[in-house]
Amino acid sequence: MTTSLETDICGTRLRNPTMLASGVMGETGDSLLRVAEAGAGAAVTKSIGLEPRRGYPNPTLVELEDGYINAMGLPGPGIEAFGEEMSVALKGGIPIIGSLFAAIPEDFVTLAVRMQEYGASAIELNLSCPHAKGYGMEVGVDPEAVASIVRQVKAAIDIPLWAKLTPNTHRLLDVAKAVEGAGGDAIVAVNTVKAMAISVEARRPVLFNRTGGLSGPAIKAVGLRCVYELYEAVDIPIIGVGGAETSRDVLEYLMAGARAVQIGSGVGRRGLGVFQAACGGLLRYLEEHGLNSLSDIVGVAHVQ
Amino acid sequence: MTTSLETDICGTRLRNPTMLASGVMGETGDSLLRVAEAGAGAAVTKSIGLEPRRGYPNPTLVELEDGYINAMGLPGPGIEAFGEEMSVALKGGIPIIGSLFAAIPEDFVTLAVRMQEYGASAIELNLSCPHAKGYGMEVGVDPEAVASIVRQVKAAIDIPLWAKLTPNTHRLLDVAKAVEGAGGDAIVAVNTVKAMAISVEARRPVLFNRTGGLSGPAIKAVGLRCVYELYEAVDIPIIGVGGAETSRDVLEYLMAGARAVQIGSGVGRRGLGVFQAACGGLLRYLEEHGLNSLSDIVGVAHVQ
Amino acid sequence: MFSEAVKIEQRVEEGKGITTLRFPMGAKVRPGQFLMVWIPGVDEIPMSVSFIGALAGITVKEVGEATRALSLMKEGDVLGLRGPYGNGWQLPPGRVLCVGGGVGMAPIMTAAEGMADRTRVDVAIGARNAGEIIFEGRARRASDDVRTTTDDGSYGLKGTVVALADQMMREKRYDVVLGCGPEVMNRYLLKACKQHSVPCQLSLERLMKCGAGLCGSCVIDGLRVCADGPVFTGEQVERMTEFGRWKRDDAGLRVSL
Amino acid sequence: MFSEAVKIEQRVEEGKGITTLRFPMGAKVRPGQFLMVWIPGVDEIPMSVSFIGALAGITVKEVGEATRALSLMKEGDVLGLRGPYGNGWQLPPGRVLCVGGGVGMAPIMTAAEGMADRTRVDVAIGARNAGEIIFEGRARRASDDVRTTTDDGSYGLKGTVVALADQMMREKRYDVVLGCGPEVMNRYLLKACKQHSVPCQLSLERLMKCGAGLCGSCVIDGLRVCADGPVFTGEQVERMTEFGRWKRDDAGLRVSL
Ligand SMILES: Cc1cc2nc3c(=O)[nH]c(=O)nc-3n(C[C@H](O)[C@H](O)[C@H](O)COP(=O)(O)OP(=O)(O)OC[C@H]3O[C@@H](n4cnc5c(N)ncnc54)[C@H](O)[C@@H]3O)c2cc1C
Ligand SMILES: Cc1cc2nc3c(=O)[nH]c(=O)nc-3n(C[C@H](O)[C@H](O)[C@H](O)COP(=O)(O)OP(=O)(O)OC[C@H]3O[C@@H](n4cnc5c(N)ncnc54)[C@H](O)[C@@H]3O)c2cc1C
Ligand SMILES: Cc1cc2nc3c(=O)[nH]c(=O)nc-3n(C[C@H](O)[C@H](O)[C@H](O)COP(=O)(O)O)c2cc1C
Ligand SMILES: Cc1cc2nc3c(=O)[nH]c(=O)nc-3n(C[C@H](O)[C@H](O)[C@H](O)COP(=O)(O)O)c2cc1C
Ligand code: FES
Ligand code: FES
Repeated sequence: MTTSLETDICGTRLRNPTMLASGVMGETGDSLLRVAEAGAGAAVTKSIGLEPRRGYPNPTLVELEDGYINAMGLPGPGIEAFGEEMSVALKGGIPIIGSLFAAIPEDFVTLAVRMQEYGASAIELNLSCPHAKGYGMEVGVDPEAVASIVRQVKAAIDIPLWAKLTPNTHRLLDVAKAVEGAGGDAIVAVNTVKAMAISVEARRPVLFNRTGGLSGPAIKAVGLRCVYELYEAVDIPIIGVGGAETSRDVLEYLMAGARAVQIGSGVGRRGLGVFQAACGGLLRYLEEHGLNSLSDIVGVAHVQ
Repeated sequence: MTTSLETDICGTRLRNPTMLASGVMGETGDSLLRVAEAGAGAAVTKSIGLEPRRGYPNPTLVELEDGYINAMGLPGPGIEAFGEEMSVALKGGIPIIGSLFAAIPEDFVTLAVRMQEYGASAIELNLSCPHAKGYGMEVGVDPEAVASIVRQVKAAIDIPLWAKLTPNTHRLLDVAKAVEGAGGDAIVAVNTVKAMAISVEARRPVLFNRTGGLSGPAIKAVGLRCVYELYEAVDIPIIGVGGAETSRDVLEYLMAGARAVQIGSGVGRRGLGVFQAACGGLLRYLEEHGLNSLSDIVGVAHVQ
Repeated sequence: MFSEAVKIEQRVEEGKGITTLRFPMGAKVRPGQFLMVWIPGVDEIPMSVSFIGALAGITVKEVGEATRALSLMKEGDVLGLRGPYGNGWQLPPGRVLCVGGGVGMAPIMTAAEGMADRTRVDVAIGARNAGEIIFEGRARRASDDVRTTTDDGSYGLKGTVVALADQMMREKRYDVVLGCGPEVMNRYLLKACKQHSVPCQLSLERLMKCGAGLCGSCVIDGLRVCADGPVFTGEQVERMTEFGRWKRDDAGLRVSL
Repeated sequence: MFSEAVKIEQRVEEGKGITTLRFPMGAKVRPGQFLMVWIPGVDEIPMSVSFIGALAGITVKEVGEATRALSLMKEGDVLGLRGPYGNGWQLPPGRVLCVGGGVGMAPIMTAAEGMADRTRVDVAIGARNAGEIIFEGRARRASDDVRTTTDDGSYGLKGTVVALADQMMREKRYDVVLGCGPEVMNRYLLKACKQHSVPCQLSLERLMKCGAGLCGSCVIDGLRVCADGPVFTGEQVERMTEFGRWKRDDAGLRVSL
């Protein structure tokens, strides 16, 4: 048997466990195609809503030594126009996961049905964006609200349903259990940590929206903790995200219990080569340790 | 009028706005004395409980490039033995703030009364430690529980009462309002962000307690966000903490709305000179900008 | 990468509606790279670095709200900078023709000044009219053959800068052409270079939000202008189906240029 | 500062219950600094660096659970390291006397080897008995005057290493004495150095949790052994009211030594 990086998230087969995180290069079909060419195992689209949205005016991004703070404000072309992008994206041959945001279950259903028609391999519900009023984490911290969204969307589609959660709550595990109880197929953790930057010279917040979401290496330890705790709380697969850039980071997430790992900020900090570099390191690790597949290491940090 | 770094937190006068954060060098009187000599405006003691506690076995600390993850497990000599340390600490001539942890309001009252007897200038309630079972953040995310603790302690003491809050909840502002409503005199924000580290080679969590609290530069943007939001939510003074090391960091916190800034990890990363260096920078800033006092910059990031 | 706030030390009006702002900057920049420039309270926009060195600079043309606010900034005012971003020019050995249209001279000028040998770099400067010709003096200090052209003939030759470049390629053999200007200029310049079989590099523009290769707002086909560009080779540009035809708006919707 | 996991490449039994573990290590270490050594699943404890260089090493004496587990580790086993922490020795010009008691030879040995001139460094090695004398061969390669002593006279002179050091100070004029060993040895060594008016530096030990200057568990009076030490000057040590008398337990309570 040969070493393989293949992984499976409730029926979605990935050639390797690295995945593009939502919101990074995922707004256009061509970009998603490039991410496929760059070696990612799957790609998640930018979170798409019902209508076109311009997002917030600039500044929408702050660059720190160990990460970014962003408040893009969920810009996007809207579900209608996104069909064209999806048809381009699908040419990449890797699973494309449709990320969605909405304020109420009915809108999530509408969006999910369209995304499925467009050919998405799975739906990722953005229940976790920390900076768009009325969306994301504002619904994602309430287990009942989350259960209701998951239940209704699940009933309307045939493809797997993933829920992306926020670390900005003490109720992470309750929310995850609500997702599982309502029929959700996988948990994605985490979205960004609510944060902000202030300019001493300008004496004001830098971001137009004032607060935003912290991503990158600064939050890796937070994402790892969430994945580790989730692994002991739910039985559905977990996809790790937050500060992963190297094969070592990916291994840490796998050992914490993730079946796959999304990379967002790493694309900006290290370039598109980040996927291939991480996969190369993973292969070497498996070979050096005489392992055939990733399943041998998923969750091993829980065995003592 | 000459430039001054003096600040006032509900009656407690500080020669400058830098303060030692709880848990760092604050377990013994002699160490607190050294912090006073090093130039801090005030020093918070290690969080003290009713009984002596050994804390967790090692590893209790992980060092990252941009911070630490600690799970000390609230070791300490207990309130009885701490009297002797306090009497030494007070020789430093700066306000010593007594930090306390307990599981129920009655125990907080007992501890606070003793701390007041020992000569503490104020009490800081640790409602926010993310890694000690039954203490800290386990009570600190529930506004009612927090209000009840604050109300009972407040009734039992004459010195100001501060509440230190956790960023690991979406209810930060509700908890802060509960503190204010129950008569709390100031808010300290934030304690560490719940996190963990996994060793790929050892295939297990590094910390004995598995999860711990992230501190240092990695969380500065999170602490700033919390202080900024708190400033708009409550009227009582706010003390900022999280990743502050330089005068620029302190200025950011002041502009976000903090009246003073605590430094913890910075003592490990930069040494005890961190207080004097930050104060030097603050003085230069005030002079360069023709300002006489810090009150001219506290909260300015909210004026647009 | 760095993120810093600077005080403007010098403000120079280069031409009609075109202003240079100079400031001390810590970071090292390569010719052709750009900064995300934050005008506190207004906006943050991409600006090519037009002066490299201890007293760095940007040169802004007023076209809308942010560029107007930037143009009106005074000495002592504070700007937020992050970057430098982008790849910058590849300066090969051999003879180089630099072609700048309007404020497109900003990144072109640093390339010309970046050449070790002034006899190996020629410059073609174009603008709509005399008032918009910038950096001619600087160019003459960096090159022995600098020519100018205006659409209305109010200065230098009358005609487009592409026509001028075409003329220069007819006269001399260049190893590479560097171009920056409006997209239509870039498009015709690419065509002219192809006719003369001279490789070219073009600096492109698109709506930029993050500048850091993350948000995807600046893509042309699959390429991010901020991270994969802004300088692209002629071959790359030729393969772009959207070049010269489409751009993306704030919502990521494709709109015609 | 670094944090890394290493594989043990070599295991050497130095004496009875004293084992050296060697491993490749990235970080640069100064003589007298220490590492926090993580034995996965067991504990994390402070260990002086006993070998500096590409194949670094620590030398552990079995005294309890963690040191036993460490002693039993095999080649290929994984250790977590963080550090190096602490100040290390100040090696002045002049003649140096290195005094090591038992496994206290670990940080002493790197100091002796760190001296450029072997004629300027003498070494006094002491232990309870012959089996616990370590690094004598290494010391002879670094110094011309190496003497040994055991409490029971089973090897070298009979007596304490402090008596030996006292004798050597009587014979020669030293510019500094470096000492590391049990606290009672350090205490008497300090006394002897005072009598001979020779400045000394002592490497001290206390219970360490963080190793990084944060938790305060290692303090002697106000000084953190991990961050302000572990090497202190004789004057510093003399001012310590707790030295030789008190230490702090896990809860930070003062208990007698
Ligand atoms: C890599 C890069 C480098 C640049 N360097 C410079 C420079 O050195 N000097 C300079 O003056 N400008 C430069 N620009 C263009 C500059 O960023 C835009 O002019 C500016 O963002 C417009 O902002 P505004 O608010 O003033 O105008 P808006 O109100 O946003 O727009 C005014 C008009 O300009 C058009 N416009 C806006 N942005 C662009 C754009 N990026 N490209 C083409 N048309 C646009 C709009 O469609 C509209 O017609 C650069 C752009 C990029 C991408
Ligand atoms: C800076 C520093 C450098 C050190 N370098 C070395 C070294 O190079 N080689 C080496 O073998 N040891 C060294 N030590 C000591 C070593 O860290 C301890 O022996 C070890 O932590 C004991 O752990 P244990 O679980 O084996 O023993 P425990 O079960 O914790 O204790 C066993 C016995 O040893 C005593 N003890 C524990 N820790 C210490 C201590 N720090 N000082 C004195 N007595 C202690 C206990 O009181 C008990 O009597 C160093 C200590 C410090 C602070
Ligand atoms: C610029 C940017 C835009 C993002 N947009 C989205 C989004 O639209 N939907 C979403 O679920 N997450 C979004 N995220 C969060 C990422 O998907 C990811 O959860 C987070 O950045 C942590 O991963 P990282 O550290 O690898 O970036 C965005 C992140 C960044 C940096
Ligand atoms: C080693 C360590 C121990 C700590 N112990 C306590 C404690 O006992 N009580 C408490 O309220 N906070 C404790 N904290 C949290 C700090 O007081 C502070 O809130 C946090 O570290 C963020 O600030 P910093 O980034 O400046 O360290 C501890 C932090 C560290 C690093
Ligand atoms: S501007 Fe965001 S990717 Fe280019
Ligand atoms: S061991 Fe923590 S301060 Fe020294």
